[in-house]
Amino acid sequence: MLEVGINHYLILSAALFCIGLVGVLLRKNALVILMCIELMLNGVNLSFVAFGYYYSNLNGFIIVFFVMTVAACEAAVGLALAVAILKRFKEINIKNFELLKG
Amino acid sequence: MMINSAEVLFYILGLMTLIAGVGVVAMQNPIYSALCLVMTMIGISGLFFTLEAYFVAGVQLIVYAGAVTVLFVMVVMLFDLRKEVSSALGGGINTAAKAVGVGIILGLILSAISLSKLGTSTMPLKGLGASSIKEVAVQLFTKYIFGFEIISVLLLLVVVGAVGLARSRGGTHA
Amino acid sequence: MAADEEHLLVQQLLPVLVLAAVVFLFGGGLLFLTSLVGPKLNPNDKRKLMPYECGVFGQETATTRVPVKYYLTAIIFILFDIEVVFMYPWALIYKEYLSTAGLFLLVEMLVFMAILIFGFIYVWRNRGLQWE
Amino acid sequence: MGRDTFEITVNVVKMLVVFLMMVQMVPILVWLERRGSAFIQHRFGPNRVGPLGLTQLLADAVKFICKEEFLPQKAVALLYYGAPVVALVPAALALASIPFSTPVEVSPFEMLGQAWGPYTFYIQGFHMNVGIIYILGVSSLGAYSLLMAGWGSSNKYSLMGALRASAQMISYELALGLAIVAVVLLYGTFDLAEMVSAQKGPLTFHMFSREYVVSVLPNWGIFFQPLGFVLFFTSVFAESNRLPFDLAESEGELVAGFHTEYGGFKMLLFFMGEYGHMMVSSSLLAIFYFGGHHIPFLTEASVHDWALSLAGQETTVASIITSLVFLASFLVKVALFLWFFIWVRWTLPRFRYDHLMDLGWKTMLPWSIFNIILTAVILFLAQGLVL
Repeated sequence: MLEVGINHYLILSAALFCIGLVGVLLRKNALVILMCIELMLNGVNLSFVAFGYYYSNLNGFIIVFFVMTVAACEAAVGLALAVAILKRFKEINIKNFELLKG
Repeated sequence: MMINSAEVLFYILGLMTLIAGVGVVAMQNPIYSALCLVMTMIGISGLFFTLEAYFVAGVQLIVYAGAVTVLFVMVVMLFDLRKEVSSALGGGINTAAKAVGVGIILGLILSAISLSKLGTSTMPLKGLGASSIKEVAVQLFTKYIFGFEIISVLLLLVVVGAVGLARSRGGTHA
Repeated sequence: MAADEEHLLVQQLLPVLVLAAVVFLFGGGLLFLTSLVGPKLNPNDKRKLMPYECGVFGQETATTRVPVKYYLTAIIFILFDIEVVFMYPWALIYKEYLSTAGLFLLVEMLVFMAILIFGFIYVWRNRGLQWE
Repeated sequence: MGRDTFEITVNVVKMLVVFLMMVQMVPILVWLERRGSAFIQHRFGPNRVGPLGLTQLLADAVKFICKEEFLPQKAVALLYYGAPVVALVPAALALASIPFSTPVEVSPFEMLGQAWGPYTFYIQGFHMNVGIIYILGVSSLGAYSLLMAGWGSSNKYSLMGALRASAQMISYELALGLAIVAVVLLYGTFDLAEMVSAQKGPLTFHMFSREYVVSVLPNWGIFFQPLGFVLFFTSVFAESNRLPFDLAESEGELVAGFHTEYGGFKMLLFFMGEYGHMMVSSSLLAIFYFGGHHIPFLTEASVHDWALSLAGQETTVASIITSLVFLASFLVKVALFLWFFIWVRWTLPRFRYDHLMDLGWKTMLPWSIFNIILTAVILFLAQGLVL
């Protein structure tokens, strides 16, 4: 079996990030796009923690808390926006976000 | 144990995380996307655990799996979204171009990883151990004190914004 | 990875995964087995298969118009949950550093809390916490 | 999970025993609940099948197993069948990390022509150094089974029940988390076993660098956190969705809440999850506020000495006896709390939904923040007042 090192974690994190990116670019549902952004942020968090562990540097662990907080705030505001859009247009396609004035 | 169990754990959790991550993007129904997202969060929490970030793993479960994703699932369930399956994916040449672009980014990241000298590091320089939790806390409240305090301001702003948005026109029912 | 560390890690994480697998197998297996024992359902029994509606035939689907208050509750919960999460590491080290940096830690957390209590009062005053 | 075959086997068996204990407690608790409610309401309760109606449990089990398998027409099969299984997971995973008693020390011995040991076995499913964070994280997954059940059965009563239940759960999770912050402040650790060992001996506290000992009281957390205890106790009631907080299944409004469409064995799995949750809550109450496995006025050393004299100086046997004594003490405490759960359920009427949410957000939340500030300030003023 292959010995697991920092590379394995980094590749996994890059894969998660790119899966999230594909979702953000291709999906039309605003809610799913928000989910994919969470996925990207999680991929980044994984690489932070992996660097922190393999280089014995706790900054990598601490930055994750801040990323998590910002991600949670983004989800809260994003969902509030999505629901406002939903109320207005009765569907949640990303195209509805193109209007500058409601 | 005969086999190195830490590696088995990495492969099991990594596979689970990846499959669930693909599920988030590929599932047509947003409800399944949200449930796949829960699996991803749990898998990543397990991966944090294998990296000895015990407290981070716990927080990942509490904040992401226990709060953020519950909100996603709740919103998807509140507003019946089954009917808009047709608009799930865009189509045509645009889609292909985007996919190729993401492929190029992934290739760049992967080649950067393999070209760098990181590959030699399969062992932490020195073990962080279980005492790392207290060390993390001490650094968070001394070195990162500004970030910590500014987080409360961010949360305050988001509370104001979310309440304002949710209470805007359209009444109390959606 | 050193033998001791790996021991610690495996002591903690592997049993969790094993137990989770056991629980899933237990629940799923018993559900499957009991489905073999009981009487079989008549698939044409429309009255039994429809969503429960006090005995009359249902007319609308499950999700119609639902109050916004539930998801507003969830949003406010997330924000205060993060506040609570930041308090855990503080509580963990507070006693240990009480004699050296007690006042610093106390004031730091009081400032953090004060800003969030301000947000809490805002939500309260703006009827964000109204359930009727 | 262990260094050799013996240790791995014991650890796996231990874990399975804790899980099966949770599953097995359900019929006993159901019997207790029915007899208890009958006692409170001057009825007889189940008394036909077996002595005191005890074998009613077996009859119920057979009934549950023989029910017709049923999938409502519009239900989503994966979510509908998945929800009861998922309901078991948080309670089972949390219960396995609860320390029940003192560890068993096994001195080296020979078996099958091989030398084994020495070993130390903790009387818990597995040991977690971030125990309380882990339990909080795992229990926060509880909302999914409700939401899956509510949405999966495509019934508006189920969905409304699930939304109410999960909104209620997350509301009280805040007060619960803040009560636990105060507990962590008090003990300065996330490890449940360390919390228990901090509560041994008579009530001891430091004030203004003098030590005071109150020898008539045990050194339990309740004396340092009375307000925290009340807040925690109320929150776990609300978290377990039982009367007086069972708005999720208030019969007059929502038929039966999120499990309206469930019957037979699937229903039983939900019950297992609910009673498992009660067991976890009761254990946490005992560990945080009532000294875990400690018996007032008895030290671990004295019990061990007594066990040694009983076992004829066999240290392994003595260790097992000691562990069993303290296990009994812990289980008595848990049983008292479980009885309290049942007692309250059949005594108090149900809240109205807005009263319930107001209690959670406008009463419990400010009080728990006040509790934390109070604890921190007292700790600071007395410079290590407690323990």
